[in-house]
Amino acid sequence: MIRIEVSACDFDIGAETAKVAEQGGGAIASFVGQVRDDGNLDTLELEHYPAMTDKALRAIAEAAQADWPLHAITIFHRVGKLSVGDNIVLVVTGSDHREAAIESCSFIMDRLKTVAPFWKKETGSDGSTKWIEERDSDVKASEKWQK
Amino acid sequence: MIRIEVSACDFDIGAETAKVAEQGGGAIASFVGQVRDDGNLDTLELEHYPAMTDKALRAIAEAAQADWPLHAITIFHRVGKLSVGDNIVLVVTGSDHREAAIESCSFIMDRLKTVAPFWKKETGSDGSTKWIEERDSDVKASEKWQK
Amino acid sequence: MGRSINLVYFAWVRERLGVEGEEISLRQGTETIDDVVNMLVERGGVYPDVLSDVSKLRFALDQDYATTESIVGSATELAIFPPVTGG
Amino acid sequence: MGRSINLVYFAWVRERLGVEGEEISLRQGTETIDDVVNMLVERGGVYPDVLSDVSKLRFALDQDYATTESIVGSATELAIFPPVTGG
Repeated sequence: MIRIEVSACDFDIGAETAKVAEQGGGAIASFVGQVRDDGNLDTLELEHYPAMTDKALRAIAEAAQADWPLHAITIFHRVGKLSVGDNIVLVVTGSDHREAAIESCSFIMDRLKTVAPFWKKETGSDGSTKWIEERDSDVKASEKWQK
Repeated sequence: MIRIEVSACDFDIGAETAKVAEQGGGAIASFVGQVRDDGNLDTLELEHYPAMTDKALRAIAEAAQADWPLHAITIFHRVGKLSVGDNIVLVVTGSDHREAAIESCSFIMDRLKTVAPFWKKETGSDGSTKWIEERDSDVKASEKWQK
Repeated sequence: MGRSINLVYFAWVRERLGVEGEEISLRQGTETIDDVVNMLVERGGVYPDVLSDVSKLRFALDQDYATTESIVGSATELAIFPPVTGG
Repeated sequence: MGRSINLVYFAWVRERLGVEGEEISLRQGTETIDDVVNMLVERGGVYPDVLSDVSKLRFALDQDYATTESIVGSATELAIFPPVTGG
């Protein structure tokens, strides 16, 4: 079962984890990404490409499902204006095996960072704005999964 | 911040994740292990060595803290009688970096499986009982972290 | 009959071009994304500034990633945006 | 004055020995965990059955893992149990 959600609203980690657990397996891995305080951040704005986002996230989930024995995958990504400490992204995977759950969760995050059509724009506490740039470490992390 | 809890009571994944997130970082990984239905299981009983358990879990958390830049670690392990679908174990790690959070969560689970003094006894639907045996795959998973 | 395509822009590409998207007629001989980008750059104005360095851009044809050499064919939407930074 | 040590048993070791633990006096010359196990095995009864194959057992001295060659020294608690299966 693949569940993809892109929303301006927050997610409930406990509820999302429970939904994945209901699909069986006994091994549930999750990752939550939040807006990190870099000391000078006021708000973070998440823009996306609505017509493509669901398709891109689903393709990542399907690739994970092809490579690991998973009962369920949830990818929840927020868009719009966020503040320090707000949730941005949640990935939950359920499997019979903890390695499969944890590895696929890591794979999904790495791929999401480099292929899902989201863009972050920071507004600093001084009012200045800046589009976040792609990081080499994210590109490398994503490439390591290529077969 | 290291939080270790061993309890007959259930844990709240959302609440535990939030506590780790409060310590900062923005990257929170978690793993939940539940009682898996093998088609013939009635109850699972978790025995432990109370005088040693906290010490052993704390040592695992401290080893993780030494190897990865972590803001917080929570390890929650249940004991006593459990049924299919019940939570057994929760590990949550918080870091600035998703790799550190996910890898350390995986490390803690692998080490926990082979060094934390817990023992599982299954009671089948026919009333027969059986102590679970150590699995080679768990031993190998734990050994791969040795430097 | 001339072919046309919907262009959609995101992030700083959108901000700097000052539009979210536009429909353009493709001139004869337009085959690749590169050809479309060259058409836009030749318009002058802000286009050369924003689109000349394609190494800083990513493309999607009908919501699938594509490269500058990809054939536009009968695609109806071409998205132009910077490398993604979600997650 | 004779030394003594608290033995604690877990899981099937506890079940098969029929006790959760016991305090025993160590005879002179007892140095390693192996020596303690041998003392217990020599008691007969269920002990040889449960404790003879030390490859199936794990040991902790004062709540730290130890091997059959570990020196008991002034430890006050020796735990004997099967490989752990938590998580």
